[in-house]
Formats: sequence, structure tokens, C-alpha cells
Amino acid sequence: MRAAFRIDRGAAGRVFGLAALIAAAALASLPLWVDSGVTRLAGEMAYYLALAQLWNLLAGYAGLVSVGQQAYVGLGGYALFVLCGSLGVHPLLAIPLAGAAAAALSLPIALIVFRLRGAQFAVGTWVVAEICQLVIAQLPSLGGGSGQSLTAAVVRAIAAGRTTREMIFYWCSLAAGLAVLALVYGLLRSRIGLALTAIRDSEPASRSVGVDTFRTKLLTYVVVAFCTGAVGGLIFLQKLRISPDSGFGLQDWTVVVIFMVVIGGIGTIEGPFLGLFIYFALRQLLADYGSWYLIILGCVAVFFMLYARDGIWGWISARFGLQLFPVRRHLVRVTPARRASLDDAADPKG
Amino acid sequence: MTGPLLELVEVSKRYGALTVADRLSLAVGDGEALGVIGPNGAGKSTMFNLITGDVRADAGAIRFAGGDVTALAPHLRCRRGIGRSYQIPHPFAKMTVFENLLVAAIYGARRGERESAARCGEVLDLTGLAAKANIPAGTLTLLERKRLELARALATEPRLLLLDEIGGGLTEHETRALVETIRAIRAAGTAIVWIEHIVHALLSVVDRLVVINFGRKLAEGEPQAVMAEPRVREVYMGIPTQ
Amino acid sequence: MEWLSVIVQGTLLGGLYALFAVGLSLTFGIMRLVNIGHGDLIILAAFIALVVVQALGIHPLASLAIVVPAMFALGYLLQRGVLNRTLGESILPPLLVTFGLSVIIENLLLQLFGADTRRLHVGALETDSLVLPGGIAVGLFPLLIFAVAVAVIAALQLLFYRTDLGRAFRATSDDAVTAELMGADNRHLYALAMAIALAVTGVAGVFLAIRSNFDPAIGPSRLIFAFEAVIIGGLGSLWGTLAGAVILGVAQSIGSALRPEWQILAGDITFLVILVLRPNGLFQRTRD
Amino acid sequence: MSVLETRGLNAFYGDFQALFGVDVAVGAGETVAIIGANGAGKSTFLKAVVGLIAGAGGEVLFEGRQIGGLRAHEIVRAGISLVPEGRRLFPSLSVEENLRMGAYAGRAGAWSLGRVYELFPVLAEKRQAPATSLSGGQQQMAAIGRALMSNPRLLLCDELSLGLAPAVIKDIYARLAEIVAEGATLVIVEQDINQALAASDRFYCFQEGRVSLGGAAKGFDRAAVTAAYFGV
Amino acid sequence: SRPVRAAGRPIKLGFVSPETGPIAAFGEADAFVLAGLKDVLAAGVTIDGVQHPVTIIRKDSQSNPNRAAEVTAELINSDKVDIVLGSSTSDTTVPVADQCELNGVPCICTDTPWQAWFFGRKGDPKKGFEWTSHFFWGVEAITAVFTNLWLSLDTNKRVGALWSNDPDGAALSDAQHGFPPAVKARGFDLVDLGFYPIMSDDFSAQINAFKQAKVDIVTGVFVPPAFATFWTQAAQQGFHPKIATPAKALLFPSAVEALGDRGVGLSTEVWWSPHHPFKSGLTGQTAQQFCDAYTKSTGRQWTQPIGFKHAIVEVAMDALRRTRKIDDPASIQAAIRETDYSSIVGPINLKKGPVPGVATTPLVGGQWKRGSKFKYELNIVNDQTAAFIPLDSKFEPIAS
Ligand SMILES: Nc1ncnc2c1ncn2[C@@H]1O[C@H](COP(=O)(O)OP(=O)(O)OP(=O)(O)O)[C@@H](O)[C@H]1O
Ligand SMILES: Nc1ncnc2c1ncn2[C@@H]1O[C@H](COP(=O)(O)OP(=O)(O)OP(=O)(O)O)[C@@H](O)[C@H]1O
Ligand SMILES: [Mg+2]
Ligand SMILES: [Mg+2]
Repeated sequence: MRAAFRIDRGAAGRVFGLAALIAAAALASLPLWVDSGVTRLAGEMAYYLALAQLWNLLAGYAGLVSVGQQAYVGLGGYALFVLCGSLGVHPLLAIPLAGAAAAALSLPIALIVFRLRGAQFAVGTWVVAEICQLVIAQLPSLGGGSGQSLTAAVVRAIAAGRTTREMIFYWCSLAAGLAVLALVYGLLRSRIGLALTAIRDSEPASRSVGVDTFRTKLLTYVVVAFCTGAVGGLIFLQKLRISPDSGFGLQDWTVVVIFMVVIGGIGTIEGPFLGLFIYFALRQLLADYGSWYLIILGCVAVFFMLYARDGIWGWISARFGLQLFPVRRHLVRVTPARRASLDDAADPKG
Repeated sequence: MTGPLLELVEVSKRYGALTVADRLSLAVGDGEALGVIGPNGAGKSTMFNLITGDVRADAGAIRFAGGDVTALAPHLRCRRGIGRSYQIPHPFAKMTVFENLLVAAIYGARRGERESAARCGEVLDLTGLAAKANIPAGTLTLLERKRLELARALATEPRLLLLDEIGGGLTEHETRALVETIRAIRAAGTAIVWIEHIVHALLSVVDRLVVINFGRKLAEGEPQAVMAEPRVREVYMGIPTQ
Repeated sequence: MEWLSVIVQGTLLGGLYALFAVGLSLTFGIMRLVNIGHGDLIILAAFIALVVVQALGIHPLASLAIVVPAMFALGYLLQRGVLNRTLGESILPPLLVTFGLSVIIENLLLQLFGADTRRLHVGALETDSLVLPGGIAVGLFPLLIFAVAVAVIAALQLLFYRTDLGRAFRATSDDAVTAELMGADNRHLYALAMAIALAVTGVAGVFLAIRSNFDPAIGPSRLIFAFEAVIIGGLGSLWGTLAGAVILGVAQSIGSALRPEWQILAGDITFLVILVLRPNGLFQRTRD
Repeated sequence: MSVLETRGLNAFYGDFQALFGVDVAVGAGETVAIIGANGAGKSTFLKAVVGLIAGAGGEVLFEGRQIGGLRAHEIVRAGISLVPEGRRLFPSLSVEENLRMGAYAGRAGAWSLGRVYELFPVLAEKRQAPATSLSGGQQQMAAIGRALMSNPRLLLCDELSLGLAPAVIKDIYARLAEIVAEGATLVIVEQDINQALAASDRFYCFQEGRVSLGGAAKGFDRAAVTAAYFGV
Repeated sequence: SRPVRAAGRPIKLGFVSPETGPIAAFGEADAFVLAGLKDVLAAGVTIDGVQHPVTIIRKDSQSNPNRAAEVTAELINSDKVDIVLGSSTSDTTVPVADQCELNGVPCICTDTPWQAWFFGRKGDPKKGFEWTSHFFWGVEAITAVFTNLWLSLDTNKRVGALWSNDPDGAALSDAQHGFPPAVKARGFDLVDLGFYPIMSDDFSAQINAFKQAKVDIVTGVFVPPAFATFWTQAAQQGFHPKIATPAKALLFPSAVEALGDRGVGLSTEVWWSPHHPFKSGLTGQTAQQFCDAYTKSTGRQWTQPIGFKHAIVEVAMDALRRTRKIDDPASIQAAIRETDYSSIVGPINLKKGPVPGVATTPLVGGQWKRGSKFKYELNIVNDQTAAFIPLDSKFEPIAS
């Protein structure tokens, strides 16, 4: 009599999943019952959530600690400006196309940076982003070092009125945030997630058990570049202006994102959420205090790294064993007798 | 298919001035169990690395299951049926023991997830890791990690299993259990190449023994006969010839 | 002749980058601590020098006698009190903490000193030059910076590769637990290494303050050059860092002679090309 | 007086308790074997002695002195050295630098580079090579040599013979006997009971974090040891 | 008009400027300027018989265009401000104006050459923008001032130029509207080396080129640290031009102090000074009184931006006074467009143009000299473009 096994993916997540769906619905209706300032902030949080989840997928799961994701935000932003400004593409259609442009460029970039490991990879990606910035700063057609503005007419193509437009921006951002969340969660629960985690833990060993490490990493990198580029397009559609400095800003598009992920808990899906809320709470509370705001933000980063190295979620889940987005697989032995009863229950005629 | 399962033809590998594989030729038949011994630093692990593709040969050819794999990437060799354990274990430390095996089953053996669960469960039972299935591999002891190496290699459903010192540090009792396990694996039709310094364990399993020294074959043949050779006794066992 | 001049000037620029990069080469190359705050620490040292010079009225170069020990002490305390707790497998916690430090230092300096741009003056030494045959003018001060960079590197090379202490630094950075089994107190060693790194940073700060203007905000902008120099040279190799810095300086100089816009781009592209050809840099010490 | 004595030693990994009130005493000049099944807590015991795991209750006495609260680097200086399980050489140091690191504690004694090279000639050949390029067995030799370089009065060896060819094992055990003869004390953890007991005067058998049996190594009772191993 | 009835709702002005970050020097005086206007603002304006106090909501752009756009959106969406005021370099004014234009909120900007603000945003010179206005000098003014300066001395008329790769550099080096045509038109030879990257640490190649070309006059756009490096290296390499007139680099006394005595004799554009014969229509203070108050309160030497910080609030208050329906942004915007006002930085007339919605202020030439009250003082040495501004001293070549 052979023992039977099944994989348990965690039940806590299912209840939470339902709650999350309700929350998503509530968020979607947000612009109908709060003022436009809050909507705008919520939209910003949504796209930062997307950036944070994407970076977390790269660094926390695939072990690709990139300090150069701003390259794709900037490339996406510039692609959008070219598509809308020069080629007359509708802005909302231009967003995914901006992602595609970023993804296309990420392929050759990957071939270069994938030769690097660890800290070299981190700095290498940073330099690549810098090169993108410098090259764009030398293209007069893209505005050179001074950048370019999107004319109001282009944006008005989305909607003429400010209120409607702000709502559409918000929904786009929310959709981006949720789509990225779903993508990352789905990817991690799939076999690719398994391979990524294995690669992060030991690359030679994962090769020795049949994982195509290069393709898996490449796929992840390109998918992340696509999403980051699309989010970049969306961001600069709202900012209306892009310049090499703003598009490829290390601080805005990577460091803040790293802050969120690491403070919240890298290598978890829940962590970036917590980091997101902490960052925005601090920003809202302190933004008017000039340098002090930044000093306090710095202190918070230092404090959390000293006292909660695995981030806040790491601390919570170690303490309470909580997992809202289960990506783990548990092997459960089903004794033959019990399996029979399960089968009976599943049989409609039984 | 005719011919051996694995064939090394005049394979060479140098690290600077040091030759670690010196026109090494070797054949392993389908379902055969081959033992490999040799002094420390003889090039045994390197030979495994050459077979799996972790290290590229400078010269020579490696054929497996009728195809030339000399230029093939490691993961493709694994999918063709070469499974290995590392002498110094490389667990996926943050994944659970079961997940370690699952990766191997899904990617190495190209199985579906559900099917893999059953296979991994069996392998865990076979290797005595069942109780640790759902804990992170990083918390295993050294010997458990070695067992995990074996289990993970098995989960890829290899036709050829390369074992690098998985018996070191076992108690007699544990050694006996390991020998039984390996016999069982073999009985299921998997060919085995086993590097081991615990000679008596090795001898109780293998059909043939190869002794490697300075990247070259020093002796090869029926295990007891090989062990009786004075050269081997001197070089490997440290028993001087009178 | 023109190109010779370009190369000479590029080499001197490399001396400046080397001076910026040495401290980083220690923390990053040896402790694997990606110190994003390195640039701001250089500026901090420059401001300490400013205060010292203004308060005591001494020659800026004499301020080294105070700045270097002060930075040494700061480094020891910083590592012992803060950074030691972030070390481990992952490069991220130190990255984030030093980024936090960078922001804190920059804004504290802004609070204390305002946004004004500053400079330390050393009179004629600032502008004096040697004229080489062929009319290539070589600034004395850049030459001095280059010489100091070489001297600092030579001294550190001796310390790290010829002494027990240096060996212990490297062992500790490989595997702190095992190094402890050899009798090396890792907390102290890391702190000492950071103290030395910041002492060198102090030297860089004083020379920066004399060479060009500084204000609280300029710290991060040159950080990437320092990282590039360290990586081109290979992690853990101090002479490599010097070589990396010179390569970067010459590349930038050539780029800039071709077209001013290309200066930085030329450096960055050289960096990438070298990494593609030699992912571990030119002279990486053993590891992995 | 015992060189090493533990009284009621406990040890934890997070919430998991790995040692429960372990009492072990090792006399001067003795060789003591610690045996026990997989996961019995042998390595944990050695780690607790050298201060790699903070002891949580219980005492550790070295030559009569409390060393329980000391940190690992202080314990080495006091004269205890460990050959850790799994070698753990410093990858960015050369073989010779690894060995020299062993002498970092600065204890005077008979062991020097020259003597280690004499013990393991292959290391002398590879003195400039990076430690990572050594084969598994060569790495084990370097780890042993490195521990000897600190001239310990008490040498703890965890899975000493792991990965070594029989000829080398034979050699090493012969050398260990010499080391003991020179006045050092030895604790060896080894799964191969025969090997371990042949080389030692006394043994302790661990089982699930507790000492389940102890006694003289010569003429041990096989049945009792097996029982102590598996708790039957 | 009817008697004042009651206090109306407060009118909110959003004020965006860089208080932190690399260009924080421009925002340094904000606190002083706004504190000085506290009483005037509290008294507010009377519209349609209702008295409205005016409050200012300050936001820090952190010298970062992304942040500037974001805080402006916040001012519009959350704080619901009536007017947005943006100042201090295009990194702040352009994103601020873009947000306001799209969202239909009246906006006034200053302290950016108007072409960078206008053409940088793809403005149409015939129509202008609907919601955003700007006052400052422009490229035509700075080219005139610089060439006037240079022509007043005896040189070989060979000019070397280098531009920072940023909006200011782009605007001034523009091949049609910028320096190159203007300089050539006045008989100079231009050795234009193009853009350099902002973070440059080394100008030896460019200095070499200037030397080879025997350049007597150096110009371009520099941030202070870059110019300091350039100027030191020039001395090291034995390059001694007769005139150096870098734009943007020498606005602040601290930048000149950082150069030490080698800063003496350098020339620059002067947007405003205590000697400008203007006074505020809002407070009645003269330029001189205002600068004295600044020095007294902060202990610091006057700087050019402080006048413009003051003026931008003045222009807003003036427009509010003339607004008919305070709750209608279009009415406020109409009032802004009708501005013809005399401020502390001179007359500001938004009706005249150069282009719709842009007013220009006078620009003259200055030279840094050794001072009496402060170590180095900025003297006005050329006023051909605005003769009503008194000269302080004569323009002299750099002593070498
Ligand atoms: N990457 C490398 N660079 C340089 N030399 C190496 C490298 N890897 C292995 N070597 C050398 O190659 C030789 C063979 O090593 P290998 O690991 O194959 O030995 P082995 O037979 O497995 O020995 P052991 O029984 O001790 O494990 C050794 O001398 C070793 O030092
Ligand atoms: N780092 C760790 N974290 C958590 N648990 C650990 C850790 N290291 C060891 N353990 C657990 O502590 C127990 C004792 O481990 P220890 O390594 O001392 O065993 P051992 O007797 O040396 O076994 P082996 O013969 O396998 O080396 C085991 O149950 C093991 O799972
Ligand atoms: Mg081996
Ligand atoms: Mg053990």
C-alpha cells in the first residue's frame, strides 16, 4: 500500500483573498467618495506598490539586486512622450506600448548585466541606468538635457475635465498596482517562482537539477522591465514633464522603492505593502519640515535595519506565523484510508 | 540502444599548471554501479563536474545515452538524465526540504506539480528525510544536507546518478541503511557512479571500481581485485608495499 | 601632443577618483558593505576641515591632523554602534542603512551650514603648475592629489596584505564566525576597518575641499565614479582601484576631448566594456 | 582537575532546544570521543564550548575557569581550538594565509607553518593557491592545520575524517596521538564509532541533546552503545 | 463701493520653491521674505466688499522636478489653492506650470529665463498659455548685456563658450534664439564647445581647446562648483582670458567667496540689486531698504533671488485686488493677465509680452570687486540695456 501525498498551499490565504477582493472593489470606488487630493495620493501609492512589488520580485525572489530600475521607469516615460507627443498615439494605449519599449531594451541590457554577480550586478545596473540617462540627455529630439513637456491637449485626450481625468489616472494606477500584484503572486505560486527561489539560493545547484537559470532570470527581468516601463509611462503621463534627471532619478524610482521593500520585509509579498504605508505616512506627516523630513526618513531606515533586519513583515510572520499571500508549498501525507474518505466526499453520488 | 550509457573519451582539464583530468576515458553501462576512489585531490570531483557540465573540458568528448553532451549546458544534461550530488552540499537554504525536491522533480524530471508531490514524498521516505519535509533546508545538519543532496538528485529521476561522498560521517548503522537505499535505487534501473572514501560501503554496492590518481586512471576492474593491487594499497590506503 | 596632454590630464583626474575610491575599496571591496553614504562622508570631512580651518586659522593641509583622527573615531563608532548590526549575507541592509546615513548627513549639513558653496584656500598651490616639455601644463595640486592617492594605497596595501591585522580583516569579511574561532574579534575588526576607511575618507575630504567647491548636496554625484573605479580594479584589490580610477579618468578625458558631452558617458561605457570582458574586474583577489 | 567540564549545559537555536543539561568532563591529556546519531547535538555541544552559541544555562569550565560567558575569540585565546564541521576555510585567503590566520590568537607553542607543512606536504605545494581551489580532502587538511596553528591546549575536532582518503586518516590519527603525547587534550566527534573509539580513552554518547552513555573506550559494550545511540 | 461686511474665506496661495537639495540656495531666503509679508497678507484683500485674508502654503520641491509636480498636484487637489506661485530655476517652475496649465489653476512663475520656461513647455508664441504666467528676463537680454560688456573693453573678440546640459544651458546655447547668432551678429568669433555634463570634474580638454584658439573671453552656463573647477584648472594650465562672464555661476556671494581673490574681476548678469531704483507697490519698501532688512535679520549679504521672491507675492496680491469673483479661477486668471504693476524688481506688465502671459524685467551687467561692507561685492558696471539703473563702477579686465 503506497502512501499518497498532496501539496498544501495554505488556507489562511483564501479567507484573506476574499477580503482582498472586497478591498480592491472598495478601492476602485474610492474617487466617488473622497476628494481628489486623496485620490491622487492613493493613485501614487498604487503605482509605487507596483514598483515595489516588481523590485521585490527581482531582488527578493530572483536574487537580482538591481539599483538600476529607474532606467525602465525613465525609458517607459520617454517612450510614452514620443508615442503621444510625436506619433499621436492615444495616451492610454501608449502605456502598454511604453512597457514594450522598455522590455525590448531590457533584452540587450540583460545580456550585459547578467554577467555580473552580487554587488557588481547592483552597481552595473546603476551604471546602465546612468548611461541611458546620459544618452537621452544628448538626443535633442527628446529634449536633450532639459527634457520635454506633454502639451495639455494630449492629456486632455484622456478626458477634458479635471475630475474625470484624475479618476481615470487613479484607476489606471490602481489597475497597474493590482495587476502587478496579481502577476507577482501568480508567478511566485507557479513553477517559475519555485525556480527563481532556487536560483537565488544556489545557482549551480539549480542548474544541476535542470533549471535553465539564464532563461528563468531573463524572463523575470524582461517581464519586470515591461511592467516597470508601463508604470513609468503612466507616472509621467501624470507628471506631464520628463527630463533625464526626473525620468532616471535614482532616488525617486529606486531608492524609495528599496526603502519600502526592505523596511516592509524583502522576499515577501506582504512586506512592500507595509513599507509603502510607512513611507507615505512619513511623507505626509513630515513633508513640510524641509530637511528634517529627510533626516527623519533616514533615521527610520537606519532604525528598522538595526532592529528588524527582516523587515516588519519578517518580524510579524516570525512571531505570529502569519502569511497572507502563501507562496510556500507544504507536503502533506494523505493516508490511504483518509484519501478514500476524501474521494467519497468528492464523489457527487456518494 | 547499444553502447555504454556514459562515455568519457580522452577528457582533459587543466587548472593553470595543474592537470586534474589527463586524457581520462571511462565508460558506464546502463544500470551499472561504478565505484570511484582515489587520494584527495586526485580529480574525482572534477570528473563529476566535467560530466555534469559545471566545468567545461579543455579537450575530449563526453557522450551520454547515445548523444554528445560535451558542449551541453548543465541543466540540459540534467534533463537528459544525469543527476548529481555535490560533495560540499548546496541546499536551497531558504526553501523547505520538500520544495528543494520539488524543483528537481519539476525541472529535472519535467513532471507536473501534483505528480511530483507523490514522487518527492517517496524519495523523502526513501532517504529518511520525511520528518523534515516542511522545514527550511538551511537548518539541516551537515549529514542531513548530504542526504538532501541525494534526495534532490533522485527527484530528477536520473538515468545516471553521480554521488560524491554522501556516506562520510555516517554511523555503521546509517551506512548500512545508505547502502540499502543505493541498492534499491540501482534495482530500479538507475546507473550509479559513487565517489566514496568509506571503502567497505562502496565495495558492498558497486560492480566495478576505478581508482583515480593525478587525473588519470590508476586501476580499474573488479572491486576486490582492484583493492588488492599493491599500487592502490599504497597510494590510497597508505599500506606500503613490502 | 594634444592627445598626450589629454592622457596626462586624465591620469591626474584618475588620481582624484582614486582618492575618492580608496575608502570605498576598503568598505566595499573588503567588507562587502555597499556604502551609499561614502560621498556624503567625504563632504562631512570637508566641512569638518572648514570648521577647523576657520576656528584655528591653520593651513588647510594642517587640518588633516585633526580631520583624519576625527574621521577615524567616527568610523569606529559608526561601525561598532550601527553598521556591525547590518552585516551578513545580504548586501541590502547595509545599502539601506548607509543610504539613510547619506540622507541624514546631507541634510544635517544643510541645516548647520546652509546651501552655500564653500572652498578651502591654499594660495598659490591651488593654481601653480609645472610645464612639461611640449607645453603640457600639469597642475601641482592635482599632482599632489595623485601622489597622495598612491601613497595612501601603498600604505593600505602593506597593511592589508602584509600584516596579521590585514589578513584578519579579510578573513573576517569572508566568514566572521570562523575568524572568531581563530581569535579575531569581528566587531572590533570591522570597526577598525571602517575607522581606517573613514580616515582615508578624511584625507579625500580635505583634498576635495581644496580642489573644488563643495556644498552639502554634492556628495552623491561622484559616488558612482568611485564605485566604478573599485569594480574595474576588482574587489579587494587596492592597486586595482588605482588602476580602475586612472582608466576611468583617462576614458573620461578622451571622451571629453572628442566632445565635452561624452565625458561621463565615455567613462561609463568603458566601465561596462571592461566588466563584460572581465566580470570580476582586472585584478580581483580570490574569492567565491 | 578536568581541562574541560560542562555542568548542566543547555543550548538553543531560536526556540529549538538542542542541548539539555549536558555534563561532560575531560581530563588533562585525555582523548575523549563524542559519538551519537545524526542531529544528536554533538556539533552543537562543541559550538557551545567555544562560544559560538551563547550557552543558555549551565556552566563551561576550562582548566577550572568559567568560560561560559566569553565570546569565541576570547575562548580561543584561552587555549581551545575547534576544527569546524564542513571546513570553513576563508575563500579570499590563500592556503598559507588561512594557516597563518590560525595563529592569529598569538599563542606560542610547537605548531608552526613548517610543522603543518610537514604534516600535510600537499599544502606546502599549494601554499599560494586560493583555498577554494583545494579538493574536499585538501580543504579538510587545511582546516586541521589551521586549528593546530593556534597551539591549543584543548583541540576539538568535528567530523575530522570526513572526506579524507584512508591513508590520510590513518596519518592524521597517528599525528593526533603525537599531539596528545605533547600534552594537549583532545575531543573528537566522529560518527564512525570504531574509528573514534580506537583513538580515544573515553567516550560520551549523545542522544537527542542529552548524554545517554559514557565510559572507557577500550572494551566498550557494543550493545549498550547501540542502545544509547538510538534510545531503544 | 460697499462697506466691508465680513471676513470672507481665506485665499490660499501655493508657494513652490527648492528649499532643500542641490539648488537650495535659491530657496534659502523664502522664510525671510514670507515672514516680512505676514502682516500684509493677514490684512488680505477686499473683493466685492468682502475682506479675505491671504495665506501662503509653502511646499518644498526638494530641487527635484518629480517632487515639484507632485507637490503642485497636492496644492491643487488637496489644499485647493487659488493661485500657485513657482520660483527658482526651471526644475521647479516648469513642472509647476505644467500641472497648473492642465488643471486650470492660475499660476505665476519667476526666476527662470522666460524662453526656458516658455519654449521648454512647447509654448505657442502666438497664443501663449491659458493659465500660467511668467516674469523674468530672457535670452535676448542676457546676450545683449554680455556683448555690451565685452565690447566695452579691448579684446581680440574671440569668445569661448561651454554650456551645462540642462534647461538653462539649452536655452542660452540655442542656435536660433540663443547666444551663437547674437554673439556673431556683434562681430565676435565664437569657439563653441557645446554641452558638458553637469557632474563634470575636469575641464582640461576644453581649456586646452580655448588656449589653442587664443580665446580672450570665456562665457557659458555653469553651476558654481563646475565653474570653480574650470577656473582653477584654467589657472593651472596657464589660460588667462581677459574677460570671464559665466551665466548662473556667480549669482551668490558664497560662490565668489569660494573662488577667493580669483573671483575678483569676473563678470555676470545682474537681475536685481539694492541699487535698482524700484520700490514695492505692496509695502513701499525700496530695494535698498529690503536688502538692508535682509542683512539685518539674517546677517547675510543680499542675493539676487530675494527681490524676485518678494515680487512674485506682490504680483499675486495685486492680481487678487483686481479680481472680481474670487471663487472663479478664470476671474483670477483674467486679473493676472491684466497685470501692469510696479514691483520691487521693477515694472511688470503681463499685457505687453514678448509673448502672451510673459513679462520681462530689466537685466544689466555686473562685476565682482573687492568690497567694503562685505568681502566681495557685486558692482553694476554696464547699464546700456536699462539706463535708469545707476552704475556702481567701471568694467575692468581681469588682472592677471
Ligand atoms: N577551481 C579550481 N582552480 C584551481 N584548482 C582546482 C580548482 N578546483 C579543483 N582544483 C584542484 O584540482 C585538483 C582535483 O580536485 P578535485 O576536487 O577533483 O579532487 P577530488 O579527487 O575530488 O578530491 P577529494 O577526495 O579530496 O574530494 C585538486 O588538486 C584541486 O586543488
Ligand atoms: N543553525 C541551526 N538552526 C536550527 N537548528 C539547528 C541548527 N543547527 C543544528 N540544528 C538542530 O540542532 C540539533 C543538533 O544539531 P547538531 O548539528 O549539534 O547535531 P550533530 O549531532 O552534530 O549531527 P550530525 O551528526 O548530523 O552533524 C539538530 O536537530 C539540528 O536540526
Ligand atoms: Mg572531491
Ligand atoms: Mg555535526
